[in-house]
Amino acid sequence: MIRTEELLLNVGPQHPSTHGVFRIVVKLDGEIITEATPVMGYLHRGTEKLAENLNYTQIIPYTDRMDYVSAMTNNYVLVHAVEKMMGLEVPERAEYLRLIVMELQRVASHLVWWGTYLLDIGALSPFLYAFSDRERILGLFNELCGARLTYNYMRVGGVKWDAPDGWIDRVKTFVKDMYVRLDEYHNLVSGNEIFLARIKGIGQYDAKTAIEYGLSGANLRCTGVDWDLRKAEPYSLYDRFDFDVVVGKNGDCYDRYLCRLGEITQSLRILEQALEQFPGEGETMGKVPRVIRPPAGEIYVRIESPRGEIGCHIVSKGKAEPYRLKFRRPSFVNLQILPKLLIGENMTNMVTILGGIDIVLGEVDC
Amino acid sequence: MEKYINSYVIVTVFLILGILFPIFVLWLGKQLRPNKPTDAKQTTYESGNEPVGVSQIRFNVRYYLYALMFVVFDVETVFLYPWAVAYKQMGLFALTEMFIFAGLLCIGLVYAWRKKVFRWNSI
Amino acid sequence: MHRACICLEEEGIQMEFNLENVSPDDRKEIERNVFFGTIEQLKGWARSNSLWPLTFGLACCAIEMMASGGAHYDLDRFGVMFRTSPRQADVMIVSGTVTKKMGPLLKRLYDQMPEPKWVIAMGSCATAGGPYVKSYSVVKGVDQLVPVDVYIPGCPPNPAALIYGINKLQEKIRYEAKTGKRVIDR
Amino acid sequence: MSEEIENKPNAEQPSGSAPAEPVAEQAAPSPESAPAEQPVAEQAAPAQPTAEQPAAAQPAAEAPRKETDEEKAARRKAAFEAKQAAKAAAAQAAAEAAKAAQQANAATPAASAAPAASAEGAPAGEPPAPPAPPSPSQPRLNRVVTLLKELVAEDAVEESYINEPNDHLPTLVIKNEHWLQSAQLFRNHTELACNYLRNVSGVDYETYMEVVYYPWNMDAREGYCIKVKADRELPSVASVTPIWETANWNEREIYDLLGIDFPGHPDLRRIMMPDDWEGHPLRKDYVPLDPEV
Repeated sequence: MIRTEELLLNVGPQHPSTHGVFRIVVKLDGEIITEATPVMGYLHRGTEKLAENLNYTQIIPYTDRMDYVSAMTNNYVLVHAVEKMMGLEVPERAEYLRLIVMELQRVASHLVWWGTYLLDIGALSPFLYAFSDRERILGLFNELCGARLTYNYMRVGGVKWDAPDGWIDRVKTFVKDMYVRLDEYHNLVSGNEIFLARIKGIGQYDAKTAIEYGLSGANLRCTGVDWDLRKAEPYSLYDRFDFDVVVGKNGDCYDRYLCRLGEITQSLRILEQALEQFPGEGETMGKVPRVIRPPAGEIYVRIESPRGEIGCHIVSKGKAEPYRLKFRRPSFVNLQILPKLLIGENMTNMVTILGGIDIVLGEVDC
Repeated sequence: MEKYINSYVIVTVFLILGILFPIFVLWLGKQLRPNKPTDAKQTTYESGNEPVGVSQIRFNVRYYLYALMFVVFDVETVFLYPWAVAYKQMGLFALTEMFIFAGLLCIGLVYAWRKKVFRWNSI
Repeated sequence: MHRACICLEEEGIQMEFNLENVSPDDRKEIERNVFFGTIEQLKGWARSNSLWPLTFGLACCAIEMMASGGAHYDLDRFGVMFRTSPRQADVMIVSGTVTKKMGPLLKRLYDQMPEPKWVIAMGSCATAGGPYVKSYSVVKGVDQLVPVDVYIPGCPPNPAALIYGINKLQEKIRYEAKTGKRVIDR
Repeated sequence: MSEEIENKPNAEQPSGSAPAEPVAEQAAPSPESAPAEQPVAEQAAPAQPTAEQPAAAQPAAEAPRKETDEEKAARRKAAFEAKQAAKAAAAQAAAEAAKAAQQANAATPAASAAPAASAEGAPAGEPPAPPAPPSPSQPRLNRVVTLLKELVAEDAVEESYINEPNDHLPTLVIKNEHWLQSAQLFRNHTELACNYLRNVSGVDYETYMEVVYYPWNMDAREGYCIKVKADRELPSVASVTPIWETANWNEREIYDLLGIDFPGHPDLRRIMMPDDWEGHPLRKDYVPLDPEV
């Protein structure tokens, strides 16, 4: 082998493929990556320190900005944790609204992932398809809670706003149209040989390493492990709907791609059933003391966000503010497998693998 | 005779225009745009942070071989163009001529193929 | 400033082509068809209509910037086309929270941009720290690092607000080209 | 208004003293005694908020309930004494309960001891709440405790209880020096086989530091919560990265934000903050250098 030196390269914070401010220092031999060390913290805003002197209702806007692509699931994990500590009862209608909104958010988040992932791989038009469909969901959210991205919608014990009249039917029409659009996505992209050549067999790992690295969400299910918190540990009303967990086989980028698109169809199925059973009336806010003061103690609650298992660990001293609040952020944990996957790949696959893991930097740096 | 000289005049006019026009456009650009060179602006851009490591390094020879093969066959196509335009008037002679030329290059191609220059990670 | 042949004159100095002895309605006719202006105005007009922003997406505002780049809000109508490298960018849209670790990098990227450059601070995080103003690791407002031209409030500002901000920047460029005075004299 | 302020310091004082007791101790009886305390606190709570947010609530609360101010103050004082007494009693009860639970765990089945402990804790305050039925995961907890006692060390488990609100998650507090061994036990033992580490979080209780691990058995679908304490000045907890790969970045983050050292970690560097950052921001006594910028 002819002796060649290695080029050290910064795929830096300001880079189109890093989905935000994430930097990888890559050692290149020609095109092959021999070593990759990720550097993070460029978006570390210290949410956990701020949360220590905010009461629980004030923390909810901060959870929106943590995983800003799927804000509803962050809201829910904090609110669910506090309700579990205080043993509060959430009225039926509020629980239904929460579930509908979370599943809509899952579809919107997967659309963002799908659009930007194909943009990374080189296909420019799917980005426009995905974002125009997502605009419809954002329109629905805008109607419901007045915001497009950071909703601040859920409260301890219920939800803030009731669904405006006619909103449920608009969601129904959206769900019907989305089915059609989803088939369009499949024939637009999923059969394309160039796309398959770029994605099949890249970034492959088996179930054991996935569990070893603590991955969760589509990154774990793509290796065949049937672990979806909505089915394994049903929270909210998920045990009332029948949907199946989309599981892949050989754990490469293509299976992660199919898992996530499959999850969109499952979310749409849940939405259909939830919209049927949506109770006509009922109040949206449970009986909650004016100052929310969970009893002293500790709790760790986890739910299924589009990126994986998001957990909320609260240590409370009986005061109105949490003594310590820690979020288990799926993107932060899923990212640990990146350096291992990049060894021996060439540079173009680095973008595919990074996009396949689907990270959001607000959540990685928290 | 005039027609003969005439065609050369056209060629020279095209030549002059071809040279003058880019120079004029570059000059116009230089006049219109502000020119404030600062040393911070000259630093190399590496997506935001200081460039780490040296960039002039010895990389694998396969890139050079690949480029060489490309240049050879690119020049071949440049010769084919004028031939393709006028081979009807030149008759059989030009045809055999071009076949010999292309044949030689094919031998070169087969040699490179056997030497596994085209397989990417052979070296 | 350079003389130009057709009715482009320097600021304030009238060309030899005097308009006094022309009758008022002819004058109105000329005004309607002929555009008088300086080269600076022409440059300002050209620059304002082809602003190429540097994709500098930091946090939630980046998703709104992408949404405004999408098909529904479509920034391309204003000649705004996202460029990834500072060398080919005119405007830097700082969308998201600037942390202290990101500060020097932002300053370096700003320096590496060629000269007619502007900065839009999108969102209340970039304007003044936003909800993270008490945090230990956030720079409270990007104007501590780079001179900012347009501030867009909102957290995140919806795409219509971003488009309004870009239009305001375009007006500012044309205004500065027309009067030669900077909008905020620095 | 003076009455409010005067009330505020001693309201502060008990909560100030509360963290002095080891919270784990207090967490144990508090779930049982919490319901007892709850009615007392409830009744004080409505009065409390007026003290808590004097400005906002004050005018509203003042206007309608002018005349009952005196009795309210009196009731608040009474409630305050009651709480004081309950806390003192709970403290000694907790002390005996812990000792009793310790031997009880080793010798007799803990099920009877647990209700006994909670029964003892309760009578001091309100009439004893009915002893909570033994939680479903109690046997699992005892199994783990006995396993740890045999295989790792006699005194490995400092404290073990069930965390009711967290759907009966068995929680153990393991000694710092035995932690690495017990982590290997959790990972490789056939019965426990927790191959998935869910969450690692560091907590700073002013008097000591604590790292909380949540291992999870992916096949049997059951998990535990393990807490390891470390002292405040030079906190150091054995790193479990060789056992669970997930802990790599989690520990780096805890080191970066809380300053807990993890010997045995492959490359312990700062992950979130810039490398030249002094101090660990998530500590309670952290003072930022340049608050204004």
